[in-house]
Amino acid sequence: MEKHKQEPSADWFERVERDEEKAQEISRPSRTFFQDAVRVLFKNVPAMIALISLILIILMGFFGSSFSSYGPNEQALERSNLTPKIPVLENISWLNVNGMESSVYEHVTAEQAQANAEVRFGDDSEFVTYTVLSEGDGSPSSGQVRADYDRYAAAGMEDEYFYFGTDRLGRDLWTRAWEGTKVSLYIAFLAAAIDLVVGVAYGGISGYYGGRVDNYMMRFLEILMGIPNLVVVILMIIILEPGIISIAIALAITGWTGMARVIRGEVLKLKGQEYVMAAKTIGVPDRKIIAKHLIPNVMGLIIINTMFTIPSAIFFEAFLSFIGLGLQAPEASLGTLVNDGFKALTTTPHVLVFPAVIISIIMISFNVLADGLRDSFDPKMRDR
Amino acid sequence: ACSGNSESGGESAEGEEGQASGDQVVDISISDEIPSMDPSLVTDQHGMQWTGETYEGLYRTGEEGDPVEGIAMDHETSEDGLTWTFNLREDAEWENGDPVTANDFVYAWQRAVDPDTASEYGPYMMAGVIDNATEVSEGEMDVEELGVEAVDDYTLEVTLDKVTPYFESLTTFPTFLPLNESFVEEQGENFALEAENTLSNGPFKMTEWSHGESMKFEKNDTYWDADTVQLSEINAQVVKETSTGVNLFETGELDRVSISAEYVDQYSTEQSFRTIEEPSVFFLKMNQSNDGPLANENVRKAIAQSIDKEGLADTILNDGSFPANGLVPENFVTSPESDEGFREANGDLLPTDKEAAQEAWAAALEELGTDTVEIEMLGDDTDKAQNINAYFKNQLEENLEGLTLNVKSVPFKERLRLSDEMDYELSVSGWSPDFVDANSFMNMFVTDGGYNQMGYSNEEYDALIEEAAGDSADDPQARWDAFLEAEKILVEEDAAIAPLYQRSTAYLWNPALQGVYYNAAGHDFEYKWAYVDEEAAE
Amino acid sequence: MIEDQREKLVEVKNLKQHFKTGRKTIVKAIDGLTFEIYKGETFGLVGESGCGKSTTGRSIIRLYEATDGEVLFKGKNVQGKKNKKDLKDFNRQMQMIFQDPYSSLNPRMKVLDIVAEGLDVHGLVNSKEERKNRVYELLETVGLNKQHASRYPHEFSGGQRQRLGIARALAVDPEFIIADEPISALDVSIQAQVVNLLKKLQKEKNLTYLFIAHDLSMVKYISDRIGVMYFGNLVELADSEELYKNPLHPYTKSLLSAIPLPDPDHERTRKRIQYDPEAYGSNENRSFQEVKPGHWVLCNEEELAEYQGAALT
Amino acid sequence: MARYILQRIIYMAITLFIIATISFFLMKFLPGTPLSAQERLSEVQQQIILEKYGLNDPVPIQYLNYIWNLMQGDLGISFQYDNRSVASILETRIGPSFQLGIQSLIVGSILGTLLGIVSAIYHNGFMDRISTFIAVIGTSIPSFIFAGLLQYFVGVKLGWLPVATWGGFEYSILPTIALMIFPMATCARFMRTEMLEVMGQDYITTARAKGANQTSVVFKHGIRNALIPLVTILGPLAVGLLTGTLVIEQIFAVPGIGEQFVSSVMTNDFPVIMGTTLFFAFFFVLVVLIIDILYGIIDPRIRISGGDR
Amino acid sequence: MEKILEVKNLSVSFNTHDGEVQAVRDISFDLHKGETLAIVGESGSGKSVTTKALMKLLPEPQGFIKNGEIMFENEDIVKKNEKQMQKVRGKDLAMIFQDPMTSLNPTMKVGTQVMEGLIRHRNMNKQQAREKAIEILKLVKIPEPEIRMKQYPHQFSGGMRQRVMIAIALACDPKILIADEPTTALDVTIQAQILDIMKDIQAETNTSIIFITHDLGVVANIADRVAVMYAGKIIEIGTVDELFYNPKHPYTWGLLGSMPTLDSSEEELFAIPGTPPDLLYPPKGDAFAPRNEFALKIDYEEQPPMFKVSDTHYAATWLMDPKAPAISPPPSVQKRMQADKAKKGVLK
Ligand SMILES: Nc1ncnc2c1ncn2[C@@H]1O[C@H](COP(=O)(O)OP(=O)(O)OP(=O)(O)O)[C@@H](O)[C@H]1O
Ligand SMILES: Nc1ncnc2c1ncn2[C@@H]1O[C@H](COP(=O)(O)OP(=O)(O)OP(=O)(O)O)[C@@H](O)[C@H]1O
Ligand SMILES: [Mg+2]
Ligand SMILES: [Mg+2]
Repeated sequence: MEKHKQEPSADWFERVERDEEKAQEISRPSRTFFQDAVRVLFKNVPAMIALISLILIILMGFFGSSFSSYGPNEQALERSNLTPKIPVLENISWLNVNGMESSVYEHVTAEQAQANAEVRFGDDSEFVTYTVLSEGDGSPSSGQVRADYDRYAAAGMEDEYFYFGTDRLGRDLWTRAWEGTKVSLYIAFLAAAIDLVVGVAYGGISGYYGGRVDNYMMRFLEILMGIPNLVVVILMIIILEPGIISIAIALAITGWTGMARVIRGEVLKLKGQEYVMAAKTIGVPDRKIIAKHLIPNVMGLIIINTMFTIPSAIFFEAFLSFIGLGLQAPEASLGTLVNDGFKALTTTPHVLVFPAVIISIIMISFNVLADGLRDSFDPKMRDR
Repeated sequence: ACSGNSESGGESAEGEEGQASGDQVVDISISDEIPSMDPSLVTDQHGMQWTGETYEGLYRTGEEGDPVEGIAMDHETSEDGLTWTFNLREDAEWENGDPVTANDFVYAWQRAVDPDTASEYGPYMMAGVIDNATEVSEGEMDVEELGVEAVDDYTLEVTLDKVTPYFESLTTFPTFLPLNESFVEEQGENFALEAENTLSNGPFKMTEWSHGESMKFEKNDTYWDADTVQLSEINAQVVKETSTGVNLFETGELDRVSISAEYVDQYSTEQSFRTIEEPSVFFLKMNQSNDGPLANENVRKAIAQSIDKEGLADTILNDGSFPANGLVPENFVTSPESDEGFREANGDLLPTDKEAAQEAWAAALEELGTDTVEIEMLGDDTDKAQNINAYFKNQLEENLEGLTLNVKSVPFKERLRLSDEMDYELSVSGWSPDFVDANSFMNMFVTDGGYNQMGYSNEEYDALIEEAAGDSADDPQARWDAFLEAEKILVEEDAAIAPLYQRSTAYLWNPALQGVYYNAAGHDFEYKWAYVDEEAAE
Repeated sequence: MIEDQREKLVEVKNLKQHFKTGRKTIVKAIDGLTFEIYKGETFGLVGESGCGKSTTGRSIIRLYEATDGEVLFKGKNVQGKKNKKDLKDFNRQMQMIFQDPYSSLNPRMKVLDIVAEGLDVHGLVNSKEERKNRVYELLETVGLNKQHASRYPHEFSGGQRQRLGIARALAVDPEFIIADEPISALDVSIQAQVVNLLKKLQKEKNLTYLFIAHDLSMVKYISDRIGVMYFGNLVELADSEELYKNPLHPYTKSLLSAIPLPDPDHERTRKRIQYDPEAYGSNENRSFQEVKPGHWVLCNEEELAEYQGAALT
Repeated sequence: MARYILQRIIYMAITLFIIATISFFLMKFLPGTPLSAQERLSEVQQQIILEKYGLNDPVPIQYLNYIWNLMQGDLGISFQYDNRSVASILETRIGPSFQLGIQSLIVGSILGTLLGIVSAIYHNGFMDRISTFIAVIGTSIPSFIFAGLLQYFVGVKLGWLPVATWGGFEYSILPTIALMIFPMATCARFMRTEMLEVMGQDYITTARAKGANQTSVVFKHGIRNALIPLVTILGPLAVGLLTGTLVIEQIFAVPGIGEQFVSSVMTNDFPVIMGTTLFFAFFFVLVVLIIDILYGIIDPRIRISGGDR
Repeated sequence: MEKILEVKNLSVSFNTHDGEVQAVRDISFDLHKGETLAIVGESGSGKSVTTKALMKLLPEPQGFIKNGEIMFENEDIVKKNEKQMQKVRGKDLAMIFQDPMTSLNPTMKVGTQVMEGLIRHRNMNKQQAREKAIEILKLVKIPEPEIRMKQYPHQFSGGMRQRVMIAIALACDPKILIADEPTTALDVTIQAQILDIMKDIQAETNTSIIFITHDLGVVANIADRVAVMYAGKIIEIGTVDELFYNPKHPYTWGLLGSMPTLDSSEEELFAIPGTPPDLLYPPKGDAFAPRNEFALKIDYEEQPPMFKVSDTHYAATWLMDPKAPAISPPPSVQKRMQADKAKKGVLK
């Protein structure tokens, strides 16, 4: 059918001894399953962005507060509720991080509106600049004046910069936000860690021994799950008194059931795998089968599950703060900060915005990263 | 001696009389569901508020803060001041048409004191005031023995235990409201559990009660003074989140909502912004019962003097509250001889003085023989309280070197429980008077007093209070002096408590809502004379 | 008779294995199985999917606790309670090669550790060095090389994995190996590699095999004797040549007639024999009988006579 | 089927009994009595009150009484609301929570499912990105922030819907939206994964080989199979809504059971806490039962074999 | 015979994380009306990918046709878009898959699945479709088709499911039936039934069949012509007799030799050592070279062209080159060739 272009020379037609060794060669470079997973993960752009964001946030949690000279609990009422002011960025007007507090006053005429504003600022009027937005024609709210109040100047700290502003007590929100991040992450990691240990052990034992043991353990689990976790967490917190450790414990007490079920299911599946049988026929003791054959093979699942546990713990902590069962003042977590800010959503939005953004970034990052991990640990996904 | 000074509803209501115009419907928010509408059982602010509006007692607190005609038209007091005879009006009716008679009072009061009713306020308000109340409440005497008697349908005779100058003011309190015996007995367990299980004789009647959600009070046409009542409907909506309340106010769904510090800055220049000063005083309770550092007077003095109350009131509370330098609030009671208020008379006791505080602290440390002290402070867990707690921690730790203050924030009920068991060191507490008399504050701290709860005991103080209640009860000036003296001992000499601030509440208040009066004791707001003047809002 | 002179290595007696699958439902995976395996032979087990071949293998090696009956290995009962030492001993002497080359190797372990696991458990090596060398040796035995020791299973092809499985089984120097469909998941071109290897090993180490498969031509090629299973029971057992030349049980006949052979001419002329279990009736009054020396069939008296007649001709 | 359900109901009862027992003894550990303001009460009164709540009996007797009453549907009397029975408190509060919960579960899961399907159809396309983004945001931002923003912008600024409180249907819209974001996002994420999984199955290739077009492949063959696993997460989602309602009810001033629960916790109202816990647990086991039945309806493989999974 | 399908220089690749997998590399073959073409070759040699490419059912977006033409009734399938393909699939080209357990929708009634194609391609209403479906199910020997129509796949045994799959594929009288290892998951006895059914049906409808398998026994049973694939290429193609009795490619030798025949004796099987190449890194020369006992130097340098053996028989191995040294096939293959010669000789 096909003609080859160049007549091959005759000596090419010599027999070559077959090299048995060579025939068994594996051309692919050697890579472990994990290395493969990591490689796939590294190619997943969103997951990498998420990972980097997380690393940055964790670093900021540890070192962020050292960028400010104020401690997280240092108060000074004279600098209460300052708006954010960030060097360099303060010159970009739409970012609104110049430490100015802008508000619009309305009245029948601009003059009246300004008068109204002056009442509000009282003694501090010298720090306020007024811009007339509309002169007004005598009808209600037609006169509009924008007042830009230089809070920093009024507080006598023109040269200070509070990147995230301050709260009512005059505490530096930058420091508090990163301290809070640290605390929140700590709670989440702690909860996830307890969760992991208990869940993996319980699920592993139940799945591995199967039969009656499994049956009873699962019935017990179902009953535990029948108690809404919210109720348990709240009861635990009442018993243990609010605090970092008790919140983590309370979260873990209900959290591990999910992990246990997942691990059990997987172990149940894995123990039917022939390599487990092979180990049994060799005489490997149960303990070692669990440790060497089962656990490493559910590792991917464990990691993914933990990744999903962490954001939900952060979520739950925020939620507990919201219903008033969070940390004790003056301790800060992202949850308490968001909760504080929420109350002043319309008046001092900066109190809410920064912790809310951080919490959202953490949550999104963990979720995206966990999704990415799931894809990279799943061989089916890998080929797609 | 019922000289109260109740703040009138608002500046705009003062001066010229407004005219009712537009729909006479008012929507307000309350922060919690009412636990009870049974006058004998109410304990909370909202319950008292609405029993106060749906019932009419012997007297009602009037516009000027003094008792005005209620079911009683007037009364006579016997020579010895122990027998009070009230003449009741004959035209007063219950919602169901039954006349309001002296027997309704006898029944209600006996019911309140009866231990089976398990009323908290019944024995508390009546014991030591009405003859035999203590014995009845302890189950030692029959309820019939209580010193109250219906001479005839419209004459009520009350025998007091001892001379009680403020008894007239007491009669406005919910526990002293009448009850329709046949109705209450008929309802049995269900009495006052739902709107249809209540029976009103006051300016308003409860017509709807959606638990946890809202209540509706409509004008009670059978009320003897119905002509005066202008509002046709009051709706009380349960709103727990301040922001939600503000949003509802913004959209016109509420006519009045209380706001937190955060919103004050935003609304302080608005026409609808209003603060109402209350005779509620907040102070640090210092538990002296155990051998903790607070048993040391210098520690207490140091703590009391080192908090910047000015900043607390102006920046953190930011709702019109102001520093308190004494136990008895400002604008509460005045001297029997002049218009001078209690506060002015007694001056600032133990005001903020950081230097003095540090001196006291140094002395205290020396006495204790240590240079680090750890104290736990009990506080509420509301958002406002959390801020206050954090502030105190900072203030105290900054000013008093070597002090570590551990904050423990707990729900209100839990704080009460811990106080009860004296399981605390420092506690941020507040007190609102139950009747308009300095004694409502002062009798708290006598040795083993019900609310002492901190092991404070000073014989001199006890003697002064005893004297005011007993020997000099009918000598107003002597009483007055005794209270002044006692307060000095309590606050200045012993630093048993550290007064913090007197509370005001900031409201967004629809300017159209007028004629609402604030009461110093009993129920907070009086709507009998309230009206909506849409024109005033413009 | 010839059999008597050979040593019985494994004796399966009336073995039953029932699984509870639901509250009430029981799957009788094997139901009263009896046969022997002699030392040094390859015993082939064939039958359709789900007839209980794997279950038989697994019960023999104690992966399942038998419902009833016994399995004697070198005269000792394998089933029932055992002390640790006996178990270990037993584990050394009997090994298994699995069907699925993908799920039979732990994906998270290096080949070195997979193969050495048996050595570790039974304390067969004393030093790291020795362990490594022993593994290299084993790898070479199965036609792989040293380099492979540091790799992970997923890097190997099916045939190579199957050889790893064999190396793992060989590590403890067993006498008896159960090969559960060791080639059915392999490519045609690879199957021969594994079969050749198994044969070579048998010769070198005097191994005894229980070879389970459903590919009859391969089973015939490798086995000395073959048992045909149908629904948890043996229906026929004979020397392999005998079985192919002279199948007696209708199921065996049907099975043999269904095997497609790589010979177009043969295929064009083949006649299939259908087996209709309903027509055949239940096994209630049938028992496993020796029709002629070494040829057993599940039959009743009537059939026995008929079969014996057929066997004679 | 009937036998199966009966068996499940018995099982439910046992679960509830155990939960009741656990919560009873848990409560006994906690400090606090109905005597909220002890100092005002005389000794006699205190005794009378304790008697009323049966707290004078030894704990085992109290327990037996509690269980006995429970079996008769009597959950006791609230500590906080004088003379009010726990049952009547729950009764008035269940309605709004139930409405919010059901609405947001239904709307959320349907929208989420659709998003997930869209995602799977336009795998890696623009629509996929958008819906994945929505899904991630939805699971990442606390619901109370959504609630606050919705209330302020839609309620106050735009004035389209009531800001808060409880009334007709329109009052339930904003809280429903705030509450449904999480289930929606979860369903979307889950559905996307499941759909992708299903779309890779052999029978989908079979369907395509028959010449079926994309719509028919997705809707006739894909969705149903992807829905089967989705059903399993509806249980946890439904229960998870409890957490949401708690906050959403507070923000939107809805008189629901979640809000009641928080305030009972704050006031140590143990009978109500226990009653609510039991109610929540009952709700949970009920949801699980419903889901199992639903499972059978959607998946013919389970339907026939009688539900023993 | 009339050509119904012509595949020319078809190449199919996949994009994976590790790079491009060249699953099918430049293959050409054609299919005649009414014939059965078997494609054999080991796992991963590209059999399924080839057929999926014919149907344009390659997994999106990784799989793509890199090159080549697929001429079906004078139209190039490669150029058709999805809409046009939907008209072709099921109607002209139908497909049966390997695993009957997973190839049927578990949540849809069997009848509906059979009827789906009828309604789509034949514009039948439900009633007509149902009748037709029952007819086809009868054809594939499903007992009581009326009842079975209303059941779900899990209520069917594996063999029955595969018959349902065949019914689905046959529903619209396709011109070409592609069967991708339709019997691999089945027992030999059931496999034999399925093969019989397929042969019967083909005799009846004169459909062309592309039958994929790696079981040479099955090939011998069903095929008219055979294509042998290795590492993405067709390395030998010819009639079934040519391939079984006169194989030319060493790989074909290996395949044939590795199967024991029932009458073979103790000798060792002819095994091909080593493993197939990784298509991520396809070798420069003949992909089979490293495993080839008879490899020549040139095998490592250049890919062999298709050498013509007869009009119908081609093989891609340098051994066919005139310059190549003469080589005798392994004994088992020789035995085959001789047996055949003997037979033919007898005939002559
Ligand atoms: N662990 C188990 N639990 C329940 N049933 C089982 C179990 N193992 C096997 N079975 C059932 O026992 C029967 C025999 O299974 P077995 O695996 O022994 O068959 P097999 O002959 O090896 O089949 P195949 O050729 O498919 O491997 C089957 O019906 C199977 O479903
Ligand atoms: N979706 C995919 N992504 C990447 N590579 C693929 C994909 N599908 C198939 N391949 C590759 O294409 C090559 C040919 O696969 P194909 O499925 O055609 O083999 P086959 O001959 O049908 O094998 P089998 O007998 O196992 O079915 C294989 O090397 C495989 O790795
Ligand atoms: Mg098997
Ligand atoms: Mg294939």
